[in-house]
Amino acid sequence: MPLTDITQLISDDRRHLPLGLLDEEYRSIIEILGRVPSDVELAMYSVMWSEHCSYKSSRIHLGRLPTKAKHVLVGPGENAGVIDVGDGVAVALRIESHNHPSFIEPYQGAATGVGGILRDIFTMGARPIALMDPLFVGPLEDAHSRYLLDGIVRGIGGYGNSVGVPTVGGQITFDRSYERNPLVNVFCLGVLPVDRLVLGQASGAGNLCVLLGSRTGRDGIGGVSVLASAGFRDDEGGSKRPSVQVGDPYEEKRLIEACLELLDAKLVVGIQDLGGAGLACATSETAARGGVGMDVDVRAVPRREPGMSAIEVMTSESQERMLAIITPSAVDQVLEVCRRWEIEATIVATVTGVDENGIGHLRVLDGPGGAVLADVPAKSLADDAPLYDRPMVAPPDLAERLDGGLANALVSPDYSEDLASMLVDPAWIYRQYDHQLFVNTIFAPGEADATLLRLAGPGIERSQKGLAMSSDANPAWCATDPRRGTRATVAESALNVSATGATPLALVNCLNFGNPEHPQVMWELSESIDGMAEACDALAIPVVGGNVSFYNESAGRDIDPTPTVAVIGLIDIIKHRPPSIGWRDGDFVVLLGERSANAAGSRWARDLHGIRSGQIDEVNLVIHRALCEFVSACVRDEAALEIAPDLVHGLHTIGDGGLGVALAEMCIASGIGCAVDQIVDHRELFSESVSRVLVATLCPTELISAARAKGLRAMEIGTVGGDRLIVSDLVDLKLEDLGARFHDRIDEALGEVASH
Amino acid sequence: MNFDVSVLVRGVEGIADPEGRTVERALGALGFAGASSVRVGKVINLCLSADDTESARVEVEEMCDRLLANPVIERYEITIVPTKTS
Amino acid sequence: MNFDVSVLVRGVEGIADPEGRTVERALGALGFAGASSVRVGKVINLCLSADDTESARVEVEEMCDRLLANPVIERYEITIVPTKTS
Amino acid sequence: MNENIAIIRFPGSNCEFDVEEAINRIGAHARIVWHHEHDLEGFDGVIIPGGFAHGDYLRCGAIARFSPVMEAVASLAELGGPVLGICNGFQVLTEAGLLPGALMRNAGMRFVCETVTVEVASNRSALTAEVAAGTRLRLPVNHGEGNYICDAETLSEIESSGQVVLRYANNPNGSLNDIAGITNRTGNIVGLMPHPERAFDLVVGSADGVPLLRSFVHSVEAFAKCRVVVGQV
Ligand SMILES: Nc1ncnc2c1ncn2[C@@H]1O[C@H](COP(=O)(O)OP(=O)(O)O)[C@@H](O)[C@H]1O
Ligand SMILES: [Mg+2]
Repeated sequence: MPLTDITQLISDDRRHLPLGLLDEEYRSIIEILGRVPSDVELAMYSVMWSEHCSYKSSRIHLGRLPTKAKHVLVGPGENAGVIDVGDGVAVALRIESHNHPSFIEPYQGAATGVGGILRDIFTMGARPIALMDPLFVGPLEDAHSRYLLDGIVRGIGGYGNSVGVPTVGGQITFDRSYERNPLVNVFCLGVLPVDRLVLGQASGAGNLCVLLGSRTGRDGIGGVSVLASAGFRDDEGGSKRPSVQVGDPYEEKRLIEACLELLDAKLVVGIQDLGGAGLACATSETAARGGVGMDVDVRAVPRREPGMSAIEVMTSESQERMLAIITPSAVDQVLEVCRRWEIEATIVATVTGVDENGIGHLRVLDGPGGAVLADVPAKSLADDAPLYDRPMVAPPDLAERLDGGLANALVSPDYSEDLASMLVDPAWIYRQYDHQLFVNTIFAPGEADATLLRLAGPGIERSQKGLAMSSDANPAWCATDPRRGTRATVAESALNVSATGATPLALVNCLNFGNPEHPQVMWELSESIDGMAEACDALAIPVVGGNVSFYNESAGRDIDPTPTVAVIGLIDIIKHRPPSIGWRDGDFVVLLGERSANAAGSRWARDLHGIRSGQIDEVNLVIHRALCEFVSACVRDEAALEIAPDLVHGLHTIGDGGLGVALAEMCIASGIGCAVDQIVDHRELFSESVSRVLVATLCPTELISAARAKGLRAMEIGTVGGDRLIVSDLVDLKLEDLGARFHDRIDEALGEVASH
Repeated sequence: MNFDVSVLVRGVEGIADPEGRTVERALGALGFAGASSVRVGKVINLCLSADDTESARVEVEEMCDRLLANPVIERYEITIVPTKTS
Repeated sequence: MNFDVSVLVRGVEGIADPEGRTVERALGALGFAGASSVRVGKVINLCLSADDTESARVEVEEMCDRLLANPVIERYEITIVPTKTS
Repeated sequence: MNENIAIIRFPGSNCEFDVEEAINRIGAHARIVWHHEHDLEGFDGVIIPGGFAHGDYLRCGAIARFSPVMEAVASLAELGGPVLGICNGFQVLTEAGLLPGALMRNAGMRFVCETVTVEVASNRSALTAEVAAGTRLRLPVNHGEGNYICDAETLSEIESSGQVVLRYANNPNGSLNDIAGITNRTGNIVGLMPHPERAFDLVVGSADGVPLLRSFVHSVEAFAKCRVVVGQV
């Protein structure tokens, strides 16, 4: 078609606009097809080329992250990253956001977030054994934020508990930034025998695609794009299309069991979950990855409601569905497994070969041999979305933002009260989650700096190995300097994992940002990715997966940049419970790592005194790595040796809330106070510089000289005992009061039921 | 005046009802083959003291909007009768 | 014939109703001081094909006794109307 | 290896593997049995594990009790075979009428997962036979509907005949008389909300479930022996 004709055509044909496609994008579609797309084709492009599915604004930046290591079996790009943990066992991990749905309906939004991430994991052949849920909501003083938190936590528990996957950790951040845009990130980890690993890939012309699970309804149509009802012919639309998806953990549980059984029996060639963009996505992605085509019979798809159009069926985001590619000879056996698990299974598509140009076509047919509603190169949907190098610009007031002068000049009349008011016990959250299932949980939430699980699971040979995992984010650090803040976030997460004796193995990230059309947001993203890349490189932690969530804004304000990371690590031998947060009477308190007297960027300066400017200390990644290795080695010895060396009785990393909060948490965990006398001033008490660990020991001299031998700073700062937390000249608090302030904070705010 | 209030809360049309579907399958398995379109909702009964039926209704509607029902995915139906005094 | 069936399932009098009590407290906290004796139950709606209303009722009673209600803690109430054909 | 303890698996069960591991660790042998099985030939004891059988839809345990295997469970119990229901399994046993009472939503209306202290209230049951009354144990609980309830008559009956086998030191769910576990009149059917199988080793926080499970295993062995003897006569 001549260029001028295309231009004319685009300006005449307005169908693409309500679907959220730009003129240039529509032009690309016409060029790919060499003709005007049908309605079904256009709808499929609009969902597949949406930001959510195509990463069109972030892809060029994500390429800078390090992704390789010997033990990485599958890196970014598949449904989940997969890491070899030895002895024929692998783990699959992934993190995803479900932010916008959780604002609209917190219970179902969070619940379906859990459902979605689980499917990403078991689609790789892994049995999900752990979830973590980093959450970000407005302040507890805000009634709507309380309602959202209540619904989100009930939703995660409601789905996770029932589906039978424990939620073993997470984190909670309260900040104004999230008042009208809560963030719900969900991490999942699964275990698998390496030889059960499968990819979301179709192959073999003549093979069949079986749709497993729930019936297709009008759920979340166009959830991934701004598909408005005006794009449809039947215009009474709107009310018929509830965009809220309802999760069914019972269906998902049976789906997990059925899929793992199919994979164990080697009955499937490839398998893929249905998530954003529904069938359009699952069919085009599996075909594109396998370099084949596919004929989809849209009439064959079992429906929950009458009168659904082909567009609705292809783009519906109904939950709890999987697409399995099988050979024709396996049909009977597959249907038998599904029947036993009461899973509906229907053949909806056939794998086809390539055309004379080597191109595999995704065709949507109205019944077998029926009208062709769509016929597009499968790869063009999955891989040919436009890539944008969006404009970036640093905030004009960057210099002011970075200036820590104000924060470091702050003084307060009562540091004891300041410290007490910063204590928050997230137990209110994790008490509502099954965090013990599979009896793997060695360190439950709240017990240590990272969660520690036995590396085991149904069908996995038991071993003495342990898996540590920590999810971390600190938007306040990133708000002023996204690069430095993200470096510190990664560093903190790696140190948390090391503090359980594990060696960090891999990282996944969830990048929650504002509107990518705002140049400042793109700058934040780019800086954040650079910071993550630097830290991961220096700490030798590959990035094996991630997720980008844009358009997090409320009332026109972008949220603070919120890169969430989850680091996992491995510990080889666990004979005893390793030391964790807490100490024993008579211990000495040793501060390992760099001293810092910088209150800038701290929660103390920000939440208590309203100063948001200033940045935390830059992490020296070489020293940080040495610290991680040293701490990990000490704890590992305590866990593994027949007679533990008894060098470390307890430990706690210092991060959010600083040394003060870390000391308080050690006191509360053990029910024993301490007296610390080497803290220079309140700035050192509240500094959030991350390369520091508190260690409780009976042999401070030995510990300190061992640390120094590794080039680390270390000093004794106090002793353990009594029923008060005392920091000379700064803090004097009764343990009882500390405990009450810590435990009651969320409980009192939330009560029993929150209203809208 | 005292009123007996009953509020029926049900999922909006078209939204998935996993509980209803599971009950439907269970009824089928028990041999009740004629049952279909099973949906499960909530019923809330309460006593309310109010000036008159009209103001009772206004108050109950507000209760529903704020607490008893989730407007995003549920619809409610209110019945109000004066309490019989015996 | 087709029937629209509605079954109300409620806790027996005298047995604690934790959900009702919690809702009552929440209503109080929201300022609905006039609400009391709040009880929360279930409503199950279904379509049933049966020969006539009487046999429909017999069948639904059996459903309730066997599955829909737990006699130890619950009572049920059945409403059956012929489905309107439009 | 004589796998004579059946662990019943319903769609939605999720603690079956944990129970299997805990039983294996104390040297006994259990096998997971699908709920569609009609007979329990060769089994001398049954454990109904925790989880969300049939999604816990309608009422916990309401649908599960109709599974074909439940008739076989009832028959075995009738003969005196030890039957243990843990958490969701307890709910199934009450719905099936094998144990009195019912389990309602937790008083606080929230799911609770934590490790709590319970006290053995009676050792007249398969689960507690070898643990002295008054013994305190640390056991995990994990449920949204563990609030035990029954009518006044039943309560006084189970209290006076030593059928209350475990009581919470700090009630997490509002159950009557702090009841955490009960047994039937003959002591062979036991239901409890706490999870003894989650407390099998100090590495995972507690080993206090071991004496309970061992006691249950021994009851199964005793029943098996007496079955053989009776069979021979
Ligand atoms: N949303 C949540 N879900 C589950 N566990 C949580 C959640 N938030 C916090 N936790 C748990 O509570 C404990 C304390 O959290 P946090 O204060 O963030 O720890 P730290 O600052 O030491 O990283 C951790 O074990 C964490 O996993
Ligand atoms: Mg944290």
